[in-house]
Amino acid sequence: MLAARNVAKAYGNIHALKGVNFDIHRGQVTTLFGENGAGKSTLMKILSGVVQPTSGEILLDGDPIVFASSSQARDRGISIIHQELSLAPNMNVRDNIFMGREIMTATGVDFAEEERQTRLLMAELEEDIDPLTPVEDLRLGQQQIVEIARALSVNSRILIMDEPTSALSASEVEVLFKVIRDLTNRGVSIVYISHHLEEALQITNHAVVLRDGAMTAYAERKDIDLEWIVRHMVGDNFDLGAPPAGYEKGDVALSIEGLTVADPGGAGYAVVDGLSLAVRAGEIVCIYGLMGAGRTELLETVAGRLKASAGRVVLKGRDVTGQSISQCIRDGLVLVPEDRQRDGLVQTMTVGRNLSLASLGAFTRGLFTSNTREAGLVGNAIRKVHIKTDGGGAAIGSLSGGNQQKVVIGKMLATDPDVILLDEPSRGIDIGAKAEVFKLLAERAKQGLAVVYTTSEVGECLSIAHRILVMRRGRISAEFGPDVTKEQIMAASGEAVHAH
Amino acid sequence: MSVTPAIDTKAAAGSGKRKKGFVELLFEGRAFFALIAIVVVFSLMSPNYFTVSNFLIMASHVAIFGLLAIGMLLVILNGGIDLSVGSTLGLAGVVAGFLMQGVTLPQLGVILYPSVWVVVVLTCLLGAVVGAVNGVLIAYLRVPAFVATLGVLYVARGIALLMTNGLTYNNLGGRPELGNTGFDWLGFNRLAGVPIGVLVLLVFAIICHILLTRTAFGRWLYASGGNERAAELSGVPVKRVKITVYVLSGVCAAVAGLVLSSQLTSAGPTAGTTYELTAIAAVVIGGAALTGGRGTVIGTMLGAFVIGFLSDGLVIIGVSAYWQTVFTGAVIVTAVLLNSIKYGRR
Amino acid sequence: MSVTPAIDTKAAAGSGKRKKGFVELLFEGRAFFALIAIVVVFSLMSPNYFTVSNFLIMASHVAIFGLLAIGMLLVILNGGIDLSVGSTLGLAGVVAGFLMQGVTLPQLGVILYPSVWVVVVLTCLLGAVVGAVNGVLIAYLRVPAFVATLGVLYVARGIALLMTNGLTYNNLGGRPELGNTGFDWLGFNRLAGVPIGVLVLLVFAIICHILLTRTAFGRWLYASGGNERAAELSGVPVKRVKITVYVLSGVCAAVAGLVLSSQLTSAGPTAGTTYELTAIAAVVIGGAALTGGRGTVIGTMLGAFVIGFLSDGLVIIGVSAYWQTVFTGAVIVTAVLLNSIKYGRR
Amino acid sequence: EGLMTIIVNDPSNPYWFTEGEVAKATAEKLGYTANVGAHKGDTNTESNLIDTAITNKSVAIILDPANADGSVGAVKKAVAAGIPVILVNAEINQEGLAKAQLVSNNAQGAALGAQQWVEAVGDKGKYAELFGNPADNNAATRSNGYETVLTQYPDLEKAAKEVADWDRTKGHAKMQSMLQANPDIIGVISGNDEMALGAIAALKEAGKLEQVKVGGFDGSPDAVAAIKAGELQYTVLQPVAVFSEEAVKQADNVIKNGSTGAASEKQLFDCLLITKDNVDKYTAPFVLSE
Ligand SMILES: Nc1ncnc2c1ncn2[C@@H]1O[C@H](COP(=O)(O)OP(=O)(O)OP(=O)(O)O)[C@@H](O)[C@H]1O
Ligand SMILES: Nc1ncnc2c1ncn2[C@@H]1O[C@H](COP(=O)(O)OP(=O)(O)OP(=O)(O)O)[C@@H](O)[C@H]1O
Ligand SMILES: O[C@@H]1[C@H](O)[C@H](O)CO[C@H]1O
Ligand SMILES: [Mg+2]
Ligand SMILES: [Mg+2]
Repeated sequence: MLAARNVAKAYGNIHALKGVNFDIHRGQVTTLFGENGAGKSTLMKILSGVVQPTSGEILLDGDPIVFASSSQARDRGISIIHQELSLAPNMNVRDNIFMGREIMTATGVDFAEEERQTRLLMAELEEDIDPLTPVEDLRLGQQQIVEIARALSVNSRILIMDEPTSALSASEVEVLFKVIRDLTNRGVSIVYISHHLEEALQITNHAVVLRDGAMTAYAERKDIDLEWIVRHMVGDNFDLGAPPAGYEKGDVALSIEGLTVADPGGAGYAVVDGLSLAVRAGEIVCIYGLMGAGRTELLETVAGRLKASAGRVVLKGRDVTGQSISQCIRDGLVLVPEDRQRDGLVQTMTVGRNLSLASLGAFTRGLFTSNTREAGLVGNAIRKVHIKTDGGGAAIGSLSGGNQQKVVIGKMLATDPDVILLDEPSRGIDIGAKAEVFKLLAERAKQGLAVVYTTSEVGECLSIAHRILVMRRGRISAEFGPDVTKEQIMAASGEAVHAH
Repeated sequence: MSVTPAIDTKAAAGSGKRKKGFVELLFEGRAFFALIAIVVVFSLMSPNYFTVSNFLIMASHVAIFGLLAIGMLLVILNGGIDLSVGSTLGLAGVVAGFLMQGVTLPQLGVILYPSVWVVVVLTCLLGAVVGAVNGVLIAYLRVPAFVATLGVLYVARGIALLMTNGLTYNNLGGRPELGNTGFDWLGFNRLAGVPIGVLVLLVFAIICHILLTRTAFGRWLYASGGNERAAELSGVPVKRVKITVYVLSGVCAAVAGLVLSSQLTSAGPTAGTTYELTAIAAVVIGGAALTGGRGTVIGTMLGAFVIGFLSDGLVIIGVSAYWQTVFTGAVIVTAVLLNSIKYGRR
Repeated sequence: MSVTPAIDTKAAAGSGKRKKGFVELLFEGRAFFALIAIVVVFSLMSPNYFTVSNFLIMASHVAIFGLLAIGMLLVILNGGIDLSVGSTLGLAGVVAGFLMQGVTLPQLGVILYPSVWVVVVLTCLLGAVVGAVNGVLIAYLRVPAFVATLGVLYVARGIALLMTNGLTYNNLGGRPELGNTGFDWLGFNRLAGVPIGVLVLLVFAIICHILLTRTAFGRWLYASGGNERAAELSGVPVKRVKITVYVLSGVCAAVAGLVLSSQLTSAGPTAGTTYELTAIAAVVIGGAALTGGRGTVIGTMLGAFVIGFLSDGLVIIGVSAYWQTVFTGAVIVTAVLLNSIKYGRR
Repeated sequence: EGLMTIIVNDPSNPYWFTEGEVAKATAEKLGYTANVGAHKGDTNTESNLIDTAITNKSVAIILDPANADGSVGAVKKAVAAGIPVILVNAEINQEGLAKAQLVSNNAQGAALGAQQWVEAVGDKGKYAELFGNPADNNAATRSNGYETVLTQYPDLEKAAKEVADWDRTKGHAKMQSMLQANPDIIGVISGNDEMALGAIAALKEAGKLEQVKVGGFDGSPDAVAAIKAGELQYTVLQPVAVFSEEAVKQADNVIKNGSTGAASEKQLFDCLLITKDNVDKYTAPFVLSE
């Protein structure tokens, strides 16, 4: 139906795409795999009219076509869910869904009809979101649902989904897949991008692998498995690693005692409810939970951003409850936040300045910062965290999503912490990058770093963690060793175990 | 500029629940309590304050700033700012005055006396042109709004001065034999006891309220002010929206210029100097966020009334001009502050 | 307000490559070419323009706006705005004038004549206090910067008027027998032929440049202006940074007030009215983004010089006051526009 | 002959506009080139304009000072640079700097106006006053002049006084509010014509122009038209056209002979009353032919 022929795209010196051919088949799901920065999002933006290719052409039903804008593409039946959320936070769900294609009557916008359709969409997605809620009051995952609902509401022939599930819970993903199957049955074509490889394998009919802006492999579902994807993506087959061993864990580095956090929205219940946890130096702890389990609030409270209503946080034997974020960082307790765009990166600063932001003290002598020392620190961070960039001076916006995430992690690791808390560190990064991040964490753990990370992907629990905690409604509902099964974890989280 | 999300969320009728009544909307406006307080305090201090005739006069003063503030609200919802409105007001008055004196066409040897309605239309057109200049500079030439409109502030003022050579046009009344009477009607007459200027403000406020809450354009404006990229990707013609708001702001300023010069029955080139700050203050006191996407017409009107009722009240109770300055500042801050406290911190 | 990302990325030395030389920095400033053009045009039009003495005089005029602009740059880098600087300038001058007249302590029955340095320090302190009020309102009470500083604009001006009852302090020279001479030294004397005001500007610009490029505070400021949440999570004390920039802006305004009143050997309560707009224009012409996080001292200085050299040049060639207004507006827009064209569209 | 720099306050007020135009025309007639600058009441702008006059090697400066105290420094600077300065319209509070200070006799004019005002309004009832920009000495001088005359009538009560900064729009708004507080006033006395014209518009709108009589000050063309229309009772003409011309002539004298030729530095020019009786003698802006 829709096809790209020899499409190339360059951003200045960066060749994001180097002559790619890509076909979309009617009523089928085509999945696009590739490392961070491979060019997946770029290709999709070209197919949906958001950006124009530097060379090559787009064929719609066999005829060459040029989309000047995304609304033109939408009018021809192509819609897209963007990787980075594109919602207006000041408007409600209904208005976001019908943004730019309001339903009109003689007397103005037909809000009643829009609201009715929004309710239907929410019902279809089995999500209990009121159409009149302002989008900024929604959790990230719910915002992603809204984004999906908007794309669905167009009734397009071709639906492109660029990492639609990065913030969704397993049950939400399950609903989405049901919807996708429905759509394909009705003849709608889907392009699907995800770094959750196993998940994607559940629904795909075809797989395409991109690597460094070129297509490296194409196959039908029957011919592919996880190993095949990973091999073509990164040229190697590897897993997310195993818990590091062969060293003595140290004393308790971080101890959380009876921590309670009131809901910041003021709803009255506790998002973190009398939770206790001790982590030893060199230990890696994974916290699994569904969205809304309270993981973000837990980590943000420990790191000094939110105020606890009860309980203590003890760092290396010292009570640090209620300390400021900067004091925590100085004491060796750091947080890598969940939402890198909003909380992680300063878009107006370069890669290097972002990396050095949390460790200014390390290269300040007296009153002044030292450029050479800073360059050393930045160079080190880029190397250690494997950031794909042409140097510390590059603009942060020129990095792919995954590499931006690595900058946020690299920034906190550069402070040389004793305890690092990572909130969904693998969100939106490719399997290679994920493995690198985990390897890095494992190495640092061996040197005595205490690591706590959260994840919504069960597979990631079973990688480097020595201990796996499951969080549910603000409490720890279960604790496992590394030999647990996925099903056990999911059962403890309150999630229905679905057949894979 | 900093915003206070907790509040704005609730104040933004643009994204609002449908079943909110007018009273609720009032209460949500930042400025409502400040306005009540002002009316109560001054009514206690002077027996002349709480009278229908005083409210009507004060409302006719508010009309000028209110019209500017409506245009400013649209621009601010878009995430922009329009510093040129005061100058546009002055230029519009001068151009109206010029047209009322008769336009000499030397080639034809005739003097045309356009009728008042023609003058009104041409003046609004002028406002639209000034706004379009702002809009093109900002949307297409990507000059930051602050700079573009600051430049136009100076240029429009300079043109007004050059046109009149610094002098003021008098005699805007027109003459019956020329068929161009009626200009002072706008400023002098009353319908059912209400000054025409106030009615003009009311009409503009209602139109703008409907525009924002009932039309696709209103949605587009809130969307592009809230997240321009997202709006563009959704097919909102963001550039067109941007130009339109500046054009509308220019038209509002031109109408304010017409009302003001008909109230004074004269048009001077320096009219409206620094009014832009007052208009912005009204919009912000009314709960709009300077970052765009949040704000309502009702809030803005309340903001304009807070400023107008305060400054007139201070005159009525006879406070010295210097204290008037101090109070104005204090009330601007307090009106916004009270509100933060009311809704609590996030 | 709209920004032009493609440009700002390159113009922002704050986030820049490390090995950029001074000349390169100059070229990256938006205003450099505008400044060259202005100097060339006026030099061709008047023989008196391109002389050392004129450049020094013009520079001493720029000093006032330049000092305000430096403070404003810090605030704008933080994503804020400070409308109160003009009023603070006026208030600072008046307070300095008041102190120079001698402070009567009625209980003790003595009149204290503080020496000039004490006056300077106290005046700077006053500027800091005004800035701190802004800062607390904005950082802790979460009043939007535009509103808070607009309120303080009125309050500070009102206080200055109340203090002097509208009149102007004269005789700031002090008297040798009271040991408080030397105030006019700031405004009248020269070191190596350079007016003291220019040297003060130079010192402030250098300190501020170092502050921004070489200290942790500078990094904090760029970071919190670029993304406050991210900065906070990286351990930046964002509230402290915010208050500090308003305090520094207040101090800069106070120093500008001192320089101005010593240049004029008098201090009036209306000094500095509307100077905030000029200061903001200088910062924006100098390439800073009003959304925060982007801008340099060199750019801001170029912006201030563009405005100052232009307005003095227009006077020197004898352009009428009305045309001066038009040209000022046109140049402000063109300076920013040229730059957009230079770096091309995205 | 050289450049004569003329600095006026704000040419958007017809008064200052005439001041600048007359001075310029006179200077050009005497063979000088002339630049007209405007400081708009800001002493800093004024000081900058003086600096440029020095840069431009002006042979003389005609200055309408921005502030009686605040302009002293700027005049000193010009004098130090060897340029003769002639002040017009407003004074500075220091003698011996400027070669001459030519101003209208504001005290005399105010007394003249106040007497005429009593004649038009009567000597019994409440009245309101519009006050000019407080930074300008003339505002207080005129107000004091009014006060001196009007306090002689014990039955006249000043019910309100508002600052309207010489501005018509402000005069209009302040008048409307004062009317609310004092609906029973019978007269308005204004520091200048612009504010008076604003008050007239407000009174007209309130339908009270019959009841409330207004008096102005300046003798501006608009005020004269209002007198003809019967809306303004009188205005006090400041002979700005006369003393502007005289100022340039004295500057010319200083350049050519080293002295102004006048007896003293301060020279007061008496103001003239314009009422509907002599309004026909108003032949040009700010000129009343005797
Ligand atoms: N606007 C842009 N300007 C410059 N370079 C860009 C731009 N957008 C993308 N790139 C570059 O193009 C390349 C491809 O990016 P793209 O976002 O398509 O990767 P991706 O495969 O979607 O990665 P991810 O899995 O991390 O989302 C990257 O190197 C990226 O840095
Ligand atoms: N017991 C509860 N009842 C209702 N809502 C809850 C409850 N607990 C949490 N929530 C909601 O979920 C939010 C907490 O989500 P949080 O981000 O802390 O979870 P998380 O485990 O980090 O999930 P994720 O990061 O995957 O979104 C709260 O703001 C609240 O709105
Ligand atoms: O004397 C003049 C005139 O009255 C003018 O109208 C305002 O300023 C004063 O100085
Ligand atoms: Mg991508
Ligand atoms: Mg979370």
